[in-house]
Amino acid sequence: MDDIKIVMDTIWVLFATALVFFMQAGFAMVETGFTRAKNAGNIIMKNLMDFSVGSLMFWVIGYGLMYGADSFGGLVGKPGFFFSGDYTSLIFQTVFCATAATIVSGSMAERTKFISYLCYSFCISVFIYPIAGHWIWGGGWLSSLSIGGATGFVDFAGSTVVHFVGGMCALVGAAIIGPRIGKYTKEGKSNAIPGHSITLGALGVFILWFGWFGFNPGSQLAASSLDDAYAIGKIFVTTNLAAAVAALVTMIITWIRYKKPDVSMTLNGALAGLVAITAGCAAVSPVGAALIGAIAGTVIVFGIEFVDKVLKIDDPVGAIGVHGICGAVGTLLVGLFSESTGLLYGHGVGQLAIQAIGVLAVGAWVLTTAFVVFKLIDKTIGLRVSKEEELIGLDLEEHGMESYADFELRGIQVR
Amino acid sequence: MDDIKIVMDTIWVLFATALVFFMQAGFAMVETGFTRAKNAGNIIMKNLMDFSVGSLMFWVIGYGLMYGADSFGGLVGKPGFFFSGDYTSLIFQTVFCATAATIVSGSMAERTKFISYLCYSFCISVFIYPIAGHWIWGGGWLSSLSIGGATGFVDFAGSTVVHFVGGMCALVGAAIIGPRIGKYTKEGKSNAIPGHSITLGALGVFILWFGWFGFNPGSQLAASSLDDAYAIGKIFVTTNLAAAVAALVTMIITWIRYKKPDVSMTLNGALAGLVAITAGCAAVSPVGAALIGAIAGTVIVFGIEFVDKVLKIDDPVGAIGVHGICGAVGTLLVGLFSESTGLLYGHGVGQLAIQAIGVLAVGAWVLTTAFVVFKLIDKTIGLRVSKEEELIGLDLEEHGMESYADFELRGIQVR
Amino acid sequence: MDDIKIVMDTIWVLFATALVFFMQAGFAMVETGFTRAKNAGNIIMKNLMDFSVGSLMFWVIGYGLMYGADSFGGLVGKPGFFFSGDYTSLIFQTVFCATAATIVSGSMAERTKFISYLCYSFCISVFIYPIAGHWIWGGGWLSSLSIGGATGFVDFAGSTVVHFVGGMCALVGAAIIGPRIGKYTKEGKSNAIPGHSITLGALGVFILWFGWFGFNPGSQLAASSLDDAYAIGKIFVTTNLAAAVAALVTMIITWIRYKKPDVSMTLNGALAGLVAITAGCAAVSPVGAALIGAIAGTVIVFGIEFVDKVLKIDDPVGAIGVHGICGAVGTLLVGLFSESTGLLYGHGVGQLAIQAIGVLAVGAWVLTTAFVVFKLIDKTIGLRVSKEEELIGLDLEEHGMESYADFELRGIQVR
Amino acid sequence: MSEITKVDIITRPSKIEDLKVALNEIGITGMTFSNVLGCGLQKGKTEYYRGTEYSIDLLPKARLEIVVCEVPVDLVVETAKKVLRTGEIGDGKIFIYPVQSVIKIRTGEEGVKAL
Amino acid sequence: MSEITKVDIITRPSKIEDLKVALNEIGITGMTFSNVLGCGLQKGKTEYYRGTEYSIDLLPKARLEIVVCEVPVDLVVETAKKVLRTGEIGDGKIFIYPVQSVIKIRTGEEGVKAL
Amino acid sequence: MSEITKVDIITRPSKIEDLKVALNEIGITGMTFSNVLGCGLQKGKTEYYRGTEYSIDLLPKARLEIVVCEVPVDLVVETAKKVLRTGEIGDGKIFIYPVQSVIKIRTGEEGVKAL
Ligand SMILES: Nc1ncnc2c1ncn2[C@@H]1O[C@H](COP(=O)(O)OP(=O)(O)O)[C@@H](O)[C@H]1O
Ligand SMILES: Nc1ncnc2c1ncn2[C@@H]1O[C@H](COP(=O)(O)OP(=O)(O)O)[C@@H](O)[C@H]1O
Ligand SMILES: Nc1ncnc2c1ncn2[C@@H]1O[C@H](COP(=O)(O)OP(=O)(O)O)[C@@H](O)[C@H]1O
Repeated sequence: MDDIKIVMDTIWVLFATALVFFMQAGFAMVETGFTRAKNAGNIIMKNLMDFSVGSLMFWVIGYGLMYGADSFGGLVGKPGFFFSGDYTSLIFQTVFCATAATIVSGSMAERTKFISYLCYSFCISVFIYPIAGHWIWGGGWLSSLSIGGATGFVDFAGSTVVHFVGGMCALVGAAIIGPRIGKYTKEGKSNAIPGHSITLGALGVFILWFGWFGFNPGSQLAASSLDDAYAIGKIFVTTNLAAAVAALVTMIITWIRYKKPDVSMTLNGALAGLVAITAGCAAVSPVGAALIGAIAGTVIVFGIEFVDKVLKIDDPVGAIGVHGICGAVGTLLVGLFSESTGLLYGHGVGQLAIQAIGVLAVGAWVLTTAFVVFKLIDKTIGLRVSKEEELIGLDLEEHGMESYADFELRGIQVR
Repeated sequence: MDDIKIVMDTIWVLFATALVFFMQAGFAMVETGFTRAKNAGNIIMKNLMDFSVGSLMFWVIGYGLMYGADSFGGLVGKPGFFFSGDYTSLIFQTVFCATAATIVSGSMAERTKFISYLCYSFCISVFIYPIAGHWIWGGGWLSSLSIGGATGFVDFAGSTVVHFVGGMCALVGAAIIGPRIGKYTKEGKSNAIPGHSITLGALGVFILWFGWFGFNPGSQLAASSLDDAYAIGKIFVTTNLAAAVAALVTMIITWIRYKKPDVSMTLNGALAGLVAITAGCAAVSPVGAALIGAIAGTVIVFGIEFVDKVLKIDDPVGAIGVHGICGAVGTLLVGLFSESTGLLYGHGVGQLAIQAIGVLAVGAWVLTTAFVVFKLIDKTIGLRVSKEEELIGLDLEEHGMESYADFELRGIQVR
Repeated sequence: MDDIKIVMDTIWVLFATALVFFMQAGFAMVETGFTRAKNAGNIIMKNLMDFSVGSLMFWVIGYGLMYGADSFGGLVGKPGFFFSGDYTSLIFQTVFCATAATIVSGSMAERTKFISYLCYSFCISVFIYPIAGHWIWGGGWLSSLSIGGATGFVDFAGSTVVHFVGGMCALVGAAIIGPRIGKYTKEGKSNAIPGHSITLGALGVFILWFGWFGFNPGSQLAASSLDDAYAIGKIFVTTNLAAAVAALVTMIITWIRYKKPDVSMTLNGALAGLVAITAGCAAVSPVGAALIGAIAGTVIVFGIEFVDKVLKIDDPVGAIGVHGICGAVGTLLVGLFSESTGLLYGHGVGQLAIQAIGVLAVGAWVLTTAFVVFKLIDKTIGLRVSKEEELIGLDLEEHGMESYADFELRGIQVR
Repeated sequence: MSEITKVDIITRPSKIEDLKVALNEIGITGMTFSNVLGCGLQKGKTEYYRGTEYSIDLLPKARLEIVVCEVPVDLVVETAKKVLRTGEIGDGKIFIYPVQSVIKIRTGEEGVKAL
Repeated sequence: MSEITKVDIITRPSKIEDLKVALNEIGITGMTFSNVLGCGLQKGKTEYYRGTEYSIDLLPKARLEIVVCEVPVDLVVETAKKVLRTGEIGDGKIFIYPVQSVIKIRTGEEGVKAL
Repeated sequence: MSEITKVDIITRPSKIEDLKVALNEIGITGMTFSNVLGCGLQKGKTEYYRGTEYSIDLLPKARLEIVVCEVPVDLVVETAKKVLRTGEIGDGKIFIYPVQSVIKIRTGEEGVKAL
C-alpha cells in the first residue's frame, strides 16, 4: 500500500517533470519570436545550451549544494558530486534549475557573446540557483524563519526560487551589457524593435502555460492521498485563473494606454500571471488567484515600461518584468492572500514580513553574485559581440548560418 | 483503498486537462497557419482571449449552470457563482468549454472586430455552451431521454457538446459577417485565399491530435478500475484509428477530385476524424472507429465544398465542416456503430433516434442563441472591421503591429 | 490491489503513448525546418501519412506479426488481422512503429514521389519493422540469444528496433534515390543546402526530447512497484543526461572543426544522444549515460560528415547519422556500460557480442528488405520526381500549393 | 523602327490584379512586377509596440514595369490612370524611361520583335 | 568617354548562379540582383486549394542588372544568351538602357572609373 | 522644362534611415526603396553549414530610387555621399538615368508638377 503511494507520487512528479522540461521549448519560442530573425538561431542555441549545461552541472554539483544536509547555519547544503539516489527528485529539480537559467537569454538577447553566455549558464546552475534554492527548499534558513506566528517562507513552486532568481540575473546581465544598437535614440528615447514572429512567440506562451500545469501542481511532489488530490486539482484552477485574468487585465490596460490591445504585451501578461501565482498556487483560493492575476497583469505593463523607459535597460522579451518583478510581487502577495496565514484573512503581517525578507535576501544574493559573474566575464572574455557582428546578426557571425535561408528578409528598416 | 482510487481518477483527469488545454495552442496554430500573415497576431490574440474570458466566466457562472442541480425540467442547472468545490472537475470542464469557444475564431477570421469577438466569447462561455452541456452532461433532459429501449444521448467526449456547438456558432457567425473581401467574384465564384504557413497549421493539427488523447480518454473521468483501464486503452485506439483513417481517406478523395492530394484539406481530414469519433470513442469497436473515420474523411471534403460553394459561407479554416458537420455526423454514427446500442449491431433505431433528436435540439438551441448574439453585436458595436482595415490587415489596424516584422511579405497577389 | 497495479501500469503506458505520439510533430518540424520552403508542405504530408498508414496497417497486420505467438523458430509472430485485445499495448506499439516509419521521410526529402513514399510506408509498417521487432521484443530469437553468460539482446526502448531500423531504411532509400540536384558539384564536392527554418527545426528537437520522456520511461511498461518507480525515475535521468551531454559535445566539436558552433548539427547532437541512450537507458548508470551521450555527440559529427562526404549520400536532415549510426552505437554500448552485464563492469564480452550480433542481423534484414522495396518501387512507379518538379518544388508540383503563400521567397540562390 | 519605352508604374498592391487584366485587354502580355517600399505624400502612421511609440514611414507599394513599342505609351498610361485613380492620396506615379534595345533570349530576336 | 549602358536581364532564378560565373569570367564584377514576378509568354497553371480552383499567373523571375562601359554590351548579351538559352519558353529577356552617369560613393570617382 | 533624372543609389541597408532623413531635409519627399542583392568589390565570406563549406557571395543591399527635377542632381549626390561614405568597401554606388516623363496618377499632372 505504501509502495503504491510512492509509485503514485513518482508518476505524478515525472509527469510534471516532462511538462516542465517542455517549457524549454516555450522559452525558446518566446525568446526567438520576440527578437529579430537575424539572431533566431543564436537564441535557440543559447536555450539549448543552458539546458544542457544546466542538466549536467546540476547533477554534477548543484543538486548536492541545494539539497545536501544543511550546513553553515542554513546557508548551503553539503555537496556531493555526481548525485545518485532519488533520481525522480534529481530530474524534477534539474528542470526547475534549467528554467531559472534560461530566463536570462531573453533579456540579453541579440548582443551577447555565445561563449560568455555559456559561462554565465555554468555559474547559475553551479551556485547562484542552488544556494538560493537551499535557503528556501533545501531546508535552509528561510524555510524555518518564524515571524509573528507565521513560520517559513512560502514559495510553493518557485516564484522566487526560480523566476525571481532568473529575473534578477536577467536584470543584472541586461544592465551590464547595455542596450542593443538602435534601441535608444541619442536623446534616450526608447525605440521599438519588433520581434520577428509573433506566432512563434505566442506558441511559446501556450507551451509555457501548458508546462506550468507541471510546474505548479508537480510541486506538490505527491499525488497519493486525498489531500494531494484536492491540492493538485485546486492548483490547476488557481494557476489557470491567475494566468487568464492577468492576460485579460493586461489586454485592457494596454488598450487604454496605447489605444489598441497590444499582442506581445498581453502574451507577457499571461506569463506574468503564471509567474505571480507560482508561489501561492497552493495557499490561495481561486478568488485570491484571480486577484493575484489581476495585480500581475497590471504590474507587468508598468513594470516593463519602467525597465524600458526609466531604468533604460533593454530587455527584448520582457524577462525582467515577467520573471523578476512579477516573481517578487507574487511572492509578496502570498503574505496577503494565503488562506492560512495571509494578512487579508486576518492572520497578521508575519507571513508578509517573512515573504519580504525572503525576497530581499534572495535579491541581494542574486544581484551580488550575478554582478560579480557578469563583470568578471565582461573583463575577461567580454560579454558583448562587436558592433559589426551585432548589426549583421549573431546567426551569421557567431554560427555561420542563416535561420531563414529561403525567405527574403527586410534589409531596410526605417522607423 | 478508495482514497487511492480517487487520487488515481484525479491524476488521470488532470493529465487529460493539461492535454486538452494544450489544444488551445493547436487551434491557434491551425487558425493562424490557414489564414493570412497580415492577420496572424489578431487570430492569436482571439485565441488567447477566448480562453482567458472563458476560463474566468466558466468559473464565475458557467460551471454552475452546466452542472448545478437540475432545474426547469432538465433545461438548466441551478447556478452558483465563483464555483468552489470539486476543482478537478471545474478545470477539466473549463478546458472543454474553452475548446468550444475557440472554434469560432477560425470561421470568422480576418474580418471580425476584436471587441465583438470578445463579446461573443463571453456569451458562449456564459450560457450557450453551459446550457447545451447541461442537457447532455449535466443531468439534463437529453441525458435521460429514452426511445425504443435505448436510454440517454451518447456523447462521450463531446462531438456535440463541444464541437457541434462550436461549429454551429461558427456557422452563424461566418454567415452573418459575410465573406472576406475577394473571397467570391462578382459572379459568386469562390476564390482561393491560401494560408500563410502550412507548417504552423500542420503543427497545430499534430498538437490537436496529441491533445485529443486527453480529450477522449480523459472523458472516462476515472482511471482506477480494471474497466477504466480497458476503456481508456481502447479509447486511445479508437481515437487514433479514426483520425488516421480519416486523414487517409480525405487524402485519397482530394487526390481524385483535385488531381493532387491536398495538404490543408487532408489536415482538416485528420481533425474531422477526431471530431467524429469523439462521441462514440468508448462505445464503438476499432473497426467501427475506422469506419467512422472513413465516413468523416469523406464528409469533410464535400462538407467544406458545400459550405464554400453552395452556401457561399466563407470559412477560412474549415471550422464549420470539421466541428459542425463532423460533430453532428459523429454523434449520429453512434446510433449505428455503438456496440451496445447501435443499429448495425442489431439494437434497433432507438439510439439513432435519440442521437438525432439531440443533434437537432442542440442545433436549434445554438443556431437561435448564436443568431441573436451575433445580430445584437452587429447592430450595436458592429461585427466587422472596415473595408480599409480588412485590406491592410487586422494586425496593423487592430493591434498596431506586424506579426512578421523582419520578413518581406508579398504585397502583390494576382490570381 | 492487483487491479490497481494494472490500472497504474496502464496510465503510465498511455501517458507515454501520448508523448511518443507527439514525437510525430517533432519529426515533422525537424524535417521541414531542415529542408527548403518549397517542399515544406510535402514533408508535412509525408509525416502525416506515414503515421496514418502506419497506424492503420500496424493494427491490421503488423502488431500480430510482431507480438503473435512465436513461430518459424523465432523469426516471426503468428499474425492475426485487425487486432483486438490489449489495446493499451497496441497503441503503445503503434506509435513506436510510426516513429520508425517516419525517419525515412527526412533522408529522402525534397525529391521523393509522394505515391512512392506511401508505398514504402506501407511496407515498413507491414513487415520490415514488425519482423525485426519480433526478434527483439516479440519473443523472437534475439530475445533469447545467450552468449558467455549473458542472455538476451538488450534494447530497452528501441535504439535498434526503432531507430536503427528506421535509419537503415533511410540509408537505403537515400542511396537509391540519389542526391538532390545541386547537392554535389560535378567534381563530387558537397554543397550546403540550408534548411528554411532553424526555429521550427529546433522546436522539433525540443518536442522530440519531450516525447522521449515517454519513449524511454514508457518502455518500462509498468509503474506499479517500487522497482518500477525507481527505474522510471532513473530512466528520466539517464535519458536527459545523455541528450544534454551529447548536445554539449557536438557543439564543442563543431566549434573546433568548423570554427563556429554549428546550430543544426548541435540540434542533431541532442537527438544523437537520445537515440543512443534508448537501448541502455534502464541498464546504465547516470555516469554511463553521460559517457554514452559524449560518444554519440562525437560520433554524430563524423558520422554525418562520412555519409555526406565519403559515401556521398544526400541526407538532408541527418537521419542516417542520428538514427542509423547512433542507434547502432547506442545498442553496442550497452555491452560496455550495462551495470549488470557490461564489459566495463567486469562482466565479460558476452553482452557486447549479443548486441553486435543483433545489430548485424537487424542491419542485414533491413538493408535487404528495404533494398528490395525501394528498388521495386523505383522500377515500377518510380521513386523520384522529375528534374523540373524538383527544381520548382514538391509543394507546387505534387500538391498544387505553396506553404508560405504570403512570404517573399528567395528565388535567387547563389553559392 | 519605332521607339521603345519603359513604363514604370508604382501604385497600391491591391490594385495590381485589376491593372494586369486591363493591360492584357489592350494587348500587353509581357510585364514585370516587384514589391517596393515607398514614401511620398501619403503618410505612414504612429503605433505602439510594447508601450513604445514608433512610426511606420514606408508603405508597401507594387511596381509594374512594361516595355512597350507598338502599343502606344499614351494608351498604357490612360489605361493605368483609369484603373488606378481613386482620387485619394496613394494612387501612385508613372515614370517613363527610354530603352535602347530589347533581346528575347529564347529566339535571339531583337527590338520590336522581341516584345 | 565611351557610353555607359545598363543591361537588365530577366530570367529563371535557377540559372542565376551560372550566369554570375560566366559574367565574372568576362570581367564583370559589379552586379545587382533582385527578385521579380513576371508574366510573358510562359503561362502559369491552374491548381486546387481546398477544392477551389485558382491559377498562378505570375512566375518568380530573377533580374540581374549590370552597368557596363568598357566591357562591350554585345559581349554581355552574347554571354547571357549562351548561358540562358534553353529554347524553351521562359528563357527571359534582356533590356538595355542608357545611363547618364555613375558615382562610386567610397572614392567619389565618377563615370567609367566608378565601375 | 528642366530635365528629369532618376538617381539610383545602392548602399548598405543600415544607412537607409539616415539617408532618408538627409534627403527629406533637402526637400525630397518622394522616394522608392527596394531590397536587392549585390556583388561588387566587397567580398562575401566562407562559412560551414553542417560541416560543409559554403560561401556567401551576394550581399543584401538597399536600393533607393529618386526621380528629381527641381532639386539639382548634384545636391542629391552630394548629400548621399556625405551620409553614406565610410571609406570602407561596401559604401555602394550611385547610378543616374534619364527620364522621359512622369505622371501623377491621382491628379493626372505630368512632368515637373507630378513630382
Ligand atoms: N520623386 C519620386 N521618386 C521616386 N519615387 C517616387 C517619387 N515620388 C513618388 N514616388 C513613389 O510613388 C509612390 C506614390 O507617391 P505618392 O506621392 O504617395 O502618390 P500620390 O500622388 O498618389 O499621393 C511613393 O510611395 C513612392 O514609392
Ligand atoms: N514587354 C515586357 N515588359 C516588361 N517585362 C517583360 C516584357 N516581356 C517580358 N518581360 C519579362 O520577361 C519575362 C520573360 O518573358 P517571356 O515572354 O516568358 O520569355 P520567353 O520569351 O522566354 O517566353 C517575363 O516573365 C517578364 O517578367
Ligand atoms: N557595374 C555594376 N552594375 C550594377 N550594379 C553594380 C555595379 N557595380 C556595383 N554595383 C552594385 O553596387 C554595390 C556596391 O558595389 P561595391 O563595388 O561593393 O561598392 P564599393 O565601391 O563601396 O566597394 C554592389 O553590391 C552592387 O549591388
